[in-house]
Amino acid sequence: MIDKTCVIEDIRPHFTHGQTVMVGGFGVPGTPFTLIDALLASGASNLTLIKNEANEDHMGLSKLIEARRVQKIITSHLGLNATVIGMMNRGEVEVEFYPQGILAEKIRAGGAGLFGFLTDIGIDTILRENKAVVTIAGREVIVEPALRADVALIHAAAGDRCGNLIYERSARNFNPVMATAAGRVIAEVERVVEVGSLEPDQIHTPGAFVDHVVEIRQLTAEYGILAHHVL
Amino acid sequence: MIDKTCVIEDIRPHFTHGQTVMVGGFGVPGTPFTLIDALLASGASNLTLIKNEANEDHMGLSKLIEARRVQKIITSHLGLNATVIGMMNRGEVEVEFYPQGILAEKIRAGGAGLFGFLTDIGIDTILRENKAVVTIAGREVIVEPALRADVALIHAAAGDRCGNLIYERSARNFNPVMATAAGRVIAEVERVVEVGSLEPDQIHTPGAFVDHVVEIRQLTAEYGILAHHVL
Amino acid sequence: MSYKTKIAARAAREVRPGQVINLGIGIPTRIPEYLAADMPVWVHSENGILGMGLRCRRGAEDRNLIDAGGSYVTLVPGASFFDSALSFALVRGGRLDVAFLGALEISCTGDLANWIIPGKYAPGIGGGMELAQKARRVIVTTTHTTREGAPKILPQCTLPLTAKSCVDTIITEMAVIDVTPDGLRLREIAAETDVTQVQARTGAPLIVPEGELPVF
Amino acid sequence: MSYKTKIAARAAREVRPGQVINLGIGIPTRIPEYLAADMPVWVHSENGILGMGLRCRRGAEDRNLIDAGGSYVTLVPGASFFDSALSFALVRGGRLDVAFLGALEISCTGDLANWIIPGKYAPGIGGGMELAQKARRVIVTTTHTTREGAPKILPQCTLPLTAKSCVDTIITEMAVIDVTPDGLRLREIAAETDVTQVQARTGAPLIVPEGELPVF
Repeated sequence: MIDKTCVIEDIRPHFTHGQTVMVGGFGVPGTPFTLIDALLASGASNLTLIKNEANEDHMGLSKLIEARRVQKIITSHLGLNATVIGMMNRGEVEVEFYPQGILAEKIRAGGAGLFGFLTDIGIDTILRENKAVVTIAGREVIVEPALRADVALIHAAAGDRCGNLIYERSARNFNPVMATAAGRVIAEVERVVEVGSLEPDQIHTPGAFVDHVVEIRQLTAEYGILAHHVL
Repeated sequence: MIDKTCVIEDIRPHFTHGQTVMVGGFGVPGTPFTLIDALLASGASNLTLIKNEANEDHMGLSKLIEARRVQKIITSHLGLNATVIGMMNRGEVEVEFYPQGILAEKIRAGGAGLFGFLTDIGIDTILRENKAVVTIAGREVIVEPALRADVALIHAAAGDRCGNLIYERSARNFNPVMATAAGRVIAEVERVVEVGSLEPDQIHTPGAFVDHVVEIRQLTAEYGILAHHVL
Repeated sequence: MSYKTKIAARAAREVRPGQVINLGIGIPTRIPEYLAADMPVWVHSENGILGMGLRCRRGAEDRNLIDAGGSYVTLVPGASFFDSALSFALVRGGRLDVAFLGALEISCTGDLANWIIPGKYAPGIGGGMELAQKARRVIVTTTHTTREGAPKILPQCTLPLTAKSCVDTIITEMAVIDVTPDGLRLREIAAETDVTQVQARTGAPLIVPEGELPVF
Repeated sequence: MSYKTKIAARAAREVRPGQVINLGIGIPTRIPEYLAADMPVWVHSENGILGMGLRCRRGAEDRNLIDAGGSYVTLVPGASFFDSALSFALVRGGRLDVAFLGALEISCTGDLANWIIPGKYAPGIGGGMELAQKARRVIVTTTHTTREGAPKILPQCTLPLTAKSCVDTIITEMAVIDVTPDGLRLREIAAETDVTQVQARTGAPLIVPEGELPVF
C-alpha cells in the first residue's frame, strides 16, 4: 500500500500562480480551512477559485479573496459575504455565478469525463445570454460545459492511508463531486484511520480519486459554531 | 410518517402494457428477481426494458424477453445470454446498445432532470452514426439524450419504511441511479428496518426517490451463487 | 401577530402529509413551527439534507448540521445526507413536491423575480432558480407590497426573472391567491382586510369567486 | 506454460506500485495471480468495485461480490463499492492508470477492434469502449495471431473500432510491442521465438531496436 498521508508542509509546493482551485464546503461545514490557509501561506496568486460561496467575511475562501490572490471566483451565491460582494461591485474580483445545482453538475460532469450537459435551468432568464443554446426533444436548452480544476481542496471527517474518505452530515455537500474533478486532489481529514477500518459500503469517495491526505492538527475556531447563526 | 412498505400483490396494478421499465442489477447481484417475477405475472407486454444486461438465459430479465413480453431492450452487453442474442439476431426483440458507463450516465442524467450530456466516447467509431454531434472546446462530441422510465425496479439489501435504501457490495451497481430516474420507483429489499435505524450518513438512496418498498419473502435460488461462475 | 408569522402559519396549511418540501430563506424557514407535530413531511435542504426538523435550540448545535441559510438545525428520524449533485437531482428530477420561496415581484402569469435588483442587489443565484423552475408546486410567501407600499404582484415583472410561469400560489399577509390559466384567483382573504383593499394593493386584476371567501 | 499463462505473467510485469488497473475478460483476469503478493495495486471492476483481490476460492463465494465478468472475487483491505455512474466517472475522469484488454485486431497506430465481427459476433459494447478510450494506458493482451494463424496486428483494422489510437502496448505470447509515433516498436521477445518469426506473424512493420532484445 502506498501511504497517501502527508503533513501540511508537503502540500505547499503543489500550489502555483494562476491555478484553478476547487474548494469544498457549503458555509462552515465541509470547508477545508486548513488547506485554504496553506494555499494562502504558499503565496500563490492570480487564482481562479471554484466554491459554492466565498464563506463569510474574513473566513476561509474570503481570506484569499481579501488578500487579492484571486482573479476570478466561479460560484453560486455570495449573500453572506458583504466584503466580497463589495470587491465584486468595485471590479476587484471577477465573479461568475451559476445556479447551485448547475455548478455542482458542471463539476460532476468534469469529474465524470464528460464535456458538458444540456439543461433548461435558466432558459427563460438572462442566464441564457451568451450561452450556447441547442434544441433537444423540442425544447431549447443551454449547453453547460464541464468544469475541472488543477487542484481540489477537500474536507472529510475521516480518511484512511489509501485516500478513502467519509464525510459527516451536511459537511458532505460539494466535497465528493470536487474530489472527482481535479488533476490533484488534496483532502484534509479530521482523523486518519488505518486501511481496512472503513466499511467498503460506506466509503463516500474511493481512494483512487485522492492524491494526498493531510490530518488536521487542530480544529481551529473557524471550524466551530458561528455565534450569529445560533437561535 | 407515511409507510411505503407493501406486499408484492399491491405492486402488480402498477405494471401496464407498453411501459418503459428500468431494472437494476449487474448479473445476479442487485437484480430484483422478485419484482421481475411480479412484472411477468402481471401479464404486461410490449415493454421497453432498460438494464445493464439481460441476466443469463432463463433468469431474471431473460424470462420476460423469452416470454415475448418485450419489444425493446436498452442495454450495454448481452454476452452471457445466448438465448436473447439469438432472439435479437432473429429480429424477435429490438436491442439498443450503449457503452456501459454511457448507459449509466444517460439514466443518471434523466434522474437529475437534465436533457442530455456531451461525450466523446465512441466518437471515432460506428457509434457516432445517426447521433447528433456538436463541437465543444474544439472537440466533436456526441449528444446523448437523458433516459427515464415509467417504472424502476430496484433491489436493495435493506430499506426502511420511508424508503431509505442501502445496497450491499457489488449489488449496488445501477440501482442508485435508476432509483432517481423513473416516475414510479419500486424497491424490493432483503429486510425492512424501522425508520431511524439506518445511519443518515450511510443511506445510499434517500427515501424521497422511492415510492414503494416490498420485503422479499424468500431469497429464491436465483439470488444465490451461480455454479458455473465458481472457480 | 406579525405579518411574517401570519404568512408562515397560513403557508404551513398548504403542506400535505408525506410531501417533500423545501423552505427558502426568510419567511419559509418559519413554516415548520406551524406544522402539526404529527404531520409527516420531509424537509429538504439544498446543502444535502432530507428530513430536517426544527431549528436547533441554543447550546445543542452540531457544527456539521446547518441548513442552506446557515442556521443550525435538527433532524427527524429517517433523515439522510447526500452530496450537492444528488440534492439538486432530487429537485430537478421531480421529487420535490413543494418549494416555498420569497419574491421581489410576481406576474399574473406566475413569473417570479427574486434574485436581482439591477445596480442594487445581485448576490448570486443560489438554489432558488432550480427550486422555482422544477418544484412540482411553487408557493410564494411574501408581504403583499414592498416596504414603500408598491404592489409586488404585477401584470408583468420588471426585474430579471428567476423563472417563468412557475408560481402556483401566492400567500401574503392579505390573501391567498392561485395562479390559474385564467389569471390570478383569490382563494382566501385575511380577516383584517377586504377584497377592495386586496385588489387596491395588487397590480394585476384578481378573479374573485362568487360566494363568501374563506378567511384566515 | 500455456500461451495465456505466458501473456498474463508478462503483462503483470507492466503494473507499477499504487496503480489503479482494470482487467478485461479473458487473459487479463489472470494477471493478479502473477503480481507479487506485496505489490500495492488497486483493481477496479466496472460493476462498482475498487480493490478486488484474487478470485474467490470455491465454497467461500459471496453472492453479492462478483467482478464484471461474473466471477466471484475477493477484496483487499481498503476496498470500496460505488454505483455504475461513479465507476465510469473514475474511468473517463482519468483515474484509471491501466486497462488490460483483449483484441480482435490492433492497427499499427494503436486502433483497437474488439467488440464486433459483423454478422457473427455482436453481443454489445459493455465497458470496453470507455476503458479503451479513457484509461491512461491501454495494454492489449492477446494471442499474436487468430486461431487460423492470421495476424491480429495490422496496418489498419478491418473490423469496427472500439477506439482509435488508444493502444499503448501489445503483449502476446511472442512479443511485447509498443505503439509509438514512429510505428510499432518491438520491446521484448519470447524465448521461444525470434525477430523473423515475430515479423512474419505481424501484419505491420516492426521497428527493431539495435542491440540485443530482452527476452521473456
